[in-house]
Amino acid sequence: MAPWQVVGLSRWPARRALRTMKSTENSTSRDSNPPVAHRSFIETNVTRNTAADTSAASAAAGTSAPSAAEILPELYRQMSIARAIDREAVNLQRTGALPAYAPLIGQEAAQVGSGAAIDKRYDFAFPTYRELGVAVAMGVDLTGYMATHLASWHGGLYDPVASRFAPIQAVVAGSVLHAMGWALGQKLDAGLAPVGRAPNEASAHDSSNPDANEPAATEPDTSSAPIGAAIAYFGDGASSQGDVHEAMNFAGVYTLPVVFFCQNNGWAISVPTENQVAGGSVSARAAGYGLPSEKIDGNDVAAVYEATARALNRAHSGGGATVIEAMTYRVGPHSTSDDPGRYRSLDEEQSWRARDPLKLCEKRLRDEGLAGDEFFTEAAAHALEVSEQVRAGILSQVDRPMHELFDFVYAEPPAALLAQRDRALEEIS
Amino acid sequence: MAPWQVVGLSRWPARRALRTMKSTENSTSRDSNPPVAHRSFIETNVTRNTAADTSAASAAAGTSAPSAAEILPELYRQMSIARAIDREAVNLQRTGALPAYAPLIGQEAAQVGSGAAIDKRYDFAFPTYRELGVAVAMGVDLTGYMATHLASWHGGLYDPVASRFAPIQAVVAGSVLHAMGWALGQKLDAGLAPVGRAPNEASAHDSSNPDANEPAATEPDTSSAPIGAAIAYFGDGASSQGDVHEAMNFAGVYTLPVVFFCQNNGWAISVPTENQVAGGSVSARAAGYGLPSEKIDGNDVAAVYEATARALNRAHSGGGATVIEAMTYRVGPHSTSDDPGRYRSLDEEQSWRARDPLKLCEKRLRDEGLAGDEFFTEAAAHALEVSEQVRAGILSQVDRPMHELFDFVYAEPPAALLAQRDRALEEIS
Amino acid sequence: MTMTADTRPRTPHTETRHLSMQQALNLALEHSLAADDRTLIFGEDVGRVGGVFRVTDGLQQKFGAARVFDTPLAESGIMGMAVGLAMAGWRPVPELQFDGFSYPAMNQVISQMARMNNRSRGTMPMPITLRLPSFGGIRAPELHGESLESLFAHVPGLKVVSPSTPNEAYHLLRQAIADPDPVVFMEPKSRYWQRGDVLLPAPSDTESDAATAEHETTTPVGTSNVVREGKHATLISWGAMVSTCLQVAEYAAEDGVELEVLDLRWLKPIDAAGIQASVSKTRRAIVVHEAPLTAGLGGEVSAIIMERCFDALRAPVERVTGFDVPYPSGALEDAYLPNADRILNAVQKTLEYRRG
Amino acid sequence: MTMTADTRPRTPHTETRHLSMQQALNLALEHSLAADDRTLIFGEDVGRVGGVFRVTDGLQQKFGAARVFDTPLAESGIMGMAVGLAMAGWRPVPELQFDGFSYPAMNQVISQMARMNNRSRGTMPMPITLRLPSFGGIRAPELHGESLESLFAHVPGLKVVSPSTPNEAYHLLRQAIADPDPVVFMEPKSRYWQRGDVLLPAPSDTESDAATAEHETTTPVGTSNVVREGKHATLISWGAMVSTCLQVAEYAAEDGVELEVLDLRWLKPIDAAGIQASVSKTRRAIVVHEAPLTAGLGGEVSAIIMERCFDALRAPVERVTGFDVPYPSGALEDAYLPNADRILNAVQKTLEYRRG
Ligand SMILES: Cc1ncc(C[n+]2csc(CCOP(=O)(O)OP(=O)(O)O)c2C)c(N)n1
Ligand SMILES: Cc1ncc(C[n+]2csc(CCOP(=O)(O)OP(=O)(O)O)c2C)c(N)n1
Ligand SMILES: [Mg+2]
Ligand SMILES: [Mg+2]
Repeated sequence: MAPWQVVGLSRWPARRALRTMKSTENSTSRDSNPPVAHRSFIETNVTRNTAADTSAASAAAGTSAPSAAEILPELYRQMSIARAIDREAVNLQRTGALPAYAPLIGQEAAQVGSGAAIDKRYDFAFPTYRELGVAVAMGVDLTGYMATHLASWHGGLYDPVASRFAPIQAVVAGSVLHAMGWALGQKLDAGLAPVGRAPNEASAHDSSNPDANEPAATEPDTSSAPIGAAIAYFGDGASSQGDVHEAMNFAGVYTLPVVFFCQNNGWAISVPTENQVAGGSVSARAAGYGLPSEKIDGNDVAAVYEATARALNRAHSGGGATVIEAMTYRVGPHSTSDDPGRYRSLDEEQSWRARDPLKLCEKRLRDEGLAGDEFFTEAAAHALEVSEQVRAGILSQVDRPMHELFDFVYAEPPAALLAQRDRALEEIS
Repeated sequence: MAPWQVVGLSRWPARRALRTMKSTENSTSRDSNPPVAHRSFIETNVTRNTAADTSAASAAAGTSAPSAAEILPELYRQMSIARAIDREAVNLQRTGALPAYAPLIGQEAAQVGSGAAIDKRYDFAFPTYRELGVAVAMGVDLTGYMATHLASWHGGLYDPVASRFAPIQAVVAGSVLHAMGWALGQKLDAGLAPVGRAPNEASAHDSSNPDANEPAATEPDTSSAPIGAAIAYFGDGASSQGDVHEAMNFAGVYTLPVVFFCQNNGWAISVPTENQVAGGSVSARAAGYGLPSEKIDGNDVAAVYEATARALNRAHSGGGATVIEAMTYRVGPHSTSDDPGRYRSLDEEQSWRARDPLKLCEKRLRDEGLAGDEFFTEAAAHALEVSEQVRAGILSQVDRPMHELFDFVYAEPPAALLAQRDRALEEIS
Repeated sequence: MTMTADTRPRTPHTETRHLSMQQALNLALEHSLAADDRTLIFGEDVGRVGGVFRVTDGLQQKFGAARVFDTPLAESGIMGMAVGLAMAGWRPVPELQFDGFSYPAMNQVISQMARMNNRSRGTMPMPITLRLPSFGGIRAPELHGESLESLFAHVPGLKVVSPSTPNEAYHLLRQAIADPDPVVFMEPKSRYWQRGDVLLPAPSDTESDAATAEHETTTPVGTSNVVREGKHATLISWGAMVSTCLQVAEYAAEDGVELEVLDLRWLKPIDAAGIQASVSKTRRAIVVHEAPLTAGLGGEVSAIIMERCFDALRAPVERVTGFDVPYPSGALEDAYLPNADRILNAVQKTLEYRRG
Repeated sequence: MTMTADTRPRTPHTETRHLSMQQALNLALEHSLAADDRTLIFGEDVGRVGGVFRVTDGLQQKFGAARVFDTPLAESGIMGMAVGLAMAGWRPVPELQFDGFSYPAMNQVISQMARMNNRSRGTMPMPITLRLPSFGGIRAPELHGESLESLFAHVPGLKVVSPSTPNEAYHLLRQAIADPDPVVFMEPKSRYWQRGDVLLPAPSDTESDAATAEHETTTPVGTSNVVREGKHATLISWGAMVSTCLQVAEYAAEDGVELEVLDLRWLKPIDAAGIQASVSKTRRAIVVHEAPLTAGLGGEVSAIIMERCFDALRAPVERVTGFDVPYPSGALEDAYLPNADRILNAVQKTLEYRRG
């Protein structure tokens, strides 16, 4: 019996079939490349939740995800996959197949742990350019994911709506506000106004000015469905951007279901956290907005999973936003064109390699008797298999047809642009 | 003997002569309008500091301003002047002489108290559009100040360099970063690098990469001159802007001599602080940047003066930035085109009128025997006199000549612009 | 490609009302909120107080604080929030209080709102209408008089429109809100209080999308409007400058010069065919805008005429624009803004032009 | 009005070095830092690591962390800080890491840096040079390939320049830094590694302002550069597209068509007289840029030619530009960028044009 079967997860197949994610109707065909997605824990989780407990009360309480210990083997498997694909991508960049790549090595726990806590029925993730591990955990089509690094399509070729994983974002901190806005949308969907008021609360207006009276906000929805939550990924460097401040402030004023998930990986390209984050801690900012926060060990996948689940749960049940700062380390270069030797010491890198998230997880699995050699062999083989599929997917991706330059700029393209397209197609192809 | 002579300030004339502020060489002529500036405490203060104690040690310790009790009568006089001009400006707007005006009524203590603590030898103020009281306290040419509301010149017609008072800023939070940058300039002037390192501290670089070694920053200047400080004015509304966050973060990372002076006057046009500032307090944000902060009674002019002096002192001696939140109230409308009756209650306004900063100051002066009827009569008469001079200055301001459209756009205007100017002058005048 | 709303009244319309542009815009917002309950209005001071220009007056009272609400004072936040709301399937109509305060939001406008449909390959359309009180002429403080149409028109993914009358304001705003793409809606603030007849759809139709759907064929997005016919030269303009151009046409008519006045309305897409039709006829053109000359939209219009009317053209296209200087304080506003005299000078120059 | 530095070598220059543009820029920064100790360099990753393109390589080592330093990751903060430093009498040379990341800084660039001299009536000049790696062509991630010259050129108070060769890069950067006004310096990142001869001032002069002062008369700010003479048509371009145009001129020459190639260099102020001189001679013009067509600077150039060469012109000015779409991913980059074929097509169209 495989060790993870010990914790009652035997209905997960030992070997995951690579799953084809169906594109939605309005997404475009992706030519000859079959999508590759690791079958994520979450989807299984969703199924389980639904099967095990469909009572409204349970749903209202938010996530009823399994405990971290229960799913630790699965988290390990996902981290292995993320790492294997990451390694493959670095190799592909060296051989020239990818123009550039931003490695995640060292951050597998922060990404897989948080991604695994996301409930795709309700939640939506807003990634940066380095969230491969989240994509793995959420079951995003990984060839479509890698398309952004392959320079096929800015933002990727997966379906962001169906994947609950926004297009890959190149602007540092650019999507943190989107997460906040999306979260407001969920609150509105629940029938709540941004600034909540009890239905019959007296108006604050001057009673001498009857015109100024404003009706009470829509009565809060009393159904027990959880409010969907947005999870915004950003780095220590991104925390310096004004947009992060504006997003946290809006989220506080409006009590929005957002998880601000900062991966503090020690560096923003060549700038260390101490020269980036005044006061030294991103999570310490939260108190200034009246928000709860957690500073966690970002290399402990169980800790990350649990903290994220707690924060999502708070959001689902109307408790508003949370700031999580996952302390981790970017073991590799910023990107394949970066040389960390120019700005940091090998010692520092080595000391973090000792805290490798996969090794830490493996140790716990072994120490607690949750997994043994057989499991790790299988996990490694599975990771290799997935990464080879992704590699094959990358290598077989076809060029984008020229008309795609024009196809998606507008939902209703102006005639002038269509004319420009037609002229261009004539002239160039 | 006038009451303020009791506290040893008898060398200040009981009646201040209206002083003409000399423009610097490169500022333009201001036609026929003589500048009007209340002779500020600060300039007297500067004289006094210099006369009383010129030792380097004392200078290094930063401001050696008089105590608030000593100068309370003077602060009262300045608040009276600010209020009188404010009232005059509202009247002038009603009669059509000013197109619009943003009243300061209610905020005299926050503005005069902070402005009086500024040491113009070292410090520089960065105002918004509502800092008349600071301008009074700093001795800015008040007709030139009002020129911005008169729609003569965006930014005002005083000399910002000589006045140590930046051009009036229309962009909410726009100048907070300038204060931070100006403060960095002072730190650099003192021979310090932005991120301070002890001269012989070992390089953090990978020793395997000799190229990466970087020399230590310039050795800190050991002279005892205070580091000049910037004081950035902004409102509760402005605190929502990303620029305020970026400024505080930079100031923290670089340990910059800045005082972030927030006048929390309860409202940003129609939006109350509770719907603006998540967590409810701007000063509470400071901790997140590792900065000290003070939340003070903004209607207590002595408290404001003292807190500002403390913060400036900290900045002068290398201690970095401070956030001050002066709790006050915008008793009037946002501007002359605003109608507060549409969004707030008369009760609220009345309750703040009871905490009128001038009345509070008067009470203390009388209670402590620092001033009596004679003083208040004289102060009122003086305020009226100054406000009438400002009024006369405003009413006699001449139109701006058309060539000024072009004169200051560049320090070295391109030939194309000069040609455009010449054509325009020909065609239009 | 389907077209959205018509800016001209459909038949039968049952109501004509005499409204200021501010009132017409307010009514368009009310009807749009009623027509689609995913439509949201937000921005600084748009809720309780109804906006500094009162364009959103009464809407929070009518539709509640979940449809119309105040935001904190942060323009990047407002536009980033709009993008997120659109990603969640809402139809946001944010207001930025003044033209000059769109600068802090530029990143969210250009790199996010304008590109999300493209980035997501059409799965995340951005039916956002950014309402932006625009242009000068009201003796306002600094940065309250900017003309940003050229900047926005250059951004792929945006549509840009500016109304010149209350009727245009009503119909173009409804059209912009109904459009599935991000539209920058530039309101000529100096015209807010000018009144005119507004032809409204039948009251029974105002609350349904069907009311706007029927307008689709006559005035699609990107159509300009000949507001006065003429034959000697074409004045091309938009926003507040249209009424100045109409005034100039009156003056010129006194001297027997018949000027055609073309209200471009849509600044992206620009109606190149409409420009061509008019200038092919009049053979002379003057483009008028408030924005500075260099890299202003007048250059684009001039280039379009170059490309489409080269043979017809009898004189170089004249540009009468703001100068290459920051928008000035009230004291110099009249000197800055194109006025009748400057436009008439250009008309005369154009008419008198003879090939050398 | 005095002019600042010359972009052409002064006589006597004693040194010619074969450098990449990246090296030439690095040397210009070094010499500018040496010439004026109020000059500061800062930005994301410009210090320790010497910039992501290594343009500031070694400068922190040479001048210390008080002259060359890293900032937190906040573009508005960087440009706002630059404004404050200039107010305090410093000469800031900030770098924004990529064109597309100037959007978050637009408010500080447009409403502050570009206006402070005017707002302060000349008492607070802004001798800031914003270094902006620009344009496409390197298969980079999203928002790393923007062409923002039209946007910046529209802003009163800014000057805008882009070099096309290592030699131009050296001299224009020194000139920009010496200039008392804010200059947006657009570095064509696809040309960073292209090499060319750089004519340097005598080594003894590099550290003094006198070295640049002597250059003042020959190539003032706003002067374009005829990089190839011809007589049948003029190709007008700037930045990375200049070498594409030179390539086109080679091809055309094989067929006996002599194209003049004008490197505009300064995009604000634009050298209208230089354009006029060339097009009056060749009577035909094609303007080439990477930015999207609509409201791009090509329109401005076309309008200038309309205004100044109307009689001389034998065919409408052609614009060969990027399309009105977001700058694409590497896969479609070649399709997006103007290439030799598209330019040659336009040349042919221009040459074959006959009045109808
Ligand atoms: C607005 C913006 N500015 C600059 C960049 C260039 N850039 C890309 S990644 C990066 C560092 C980001 O650091 P951090 O937020 O800590 O994320 P990490 O790379 O460590 O994952 C920078 C400066 C960018 N992409 N966007
Ligand atoms: C960037 C920007 N956005 C919007 C405005 C319009 N506006 C002017 S004052 C103001 C409210 C400012 O509130 P606060 O910062 O509290 O200052 P107060 O007016 O209370 O002194 C607003 C929204 C502006 N001037 N600048
Ligand atoms: Mg980081
Ligand atoms: Mg306020």
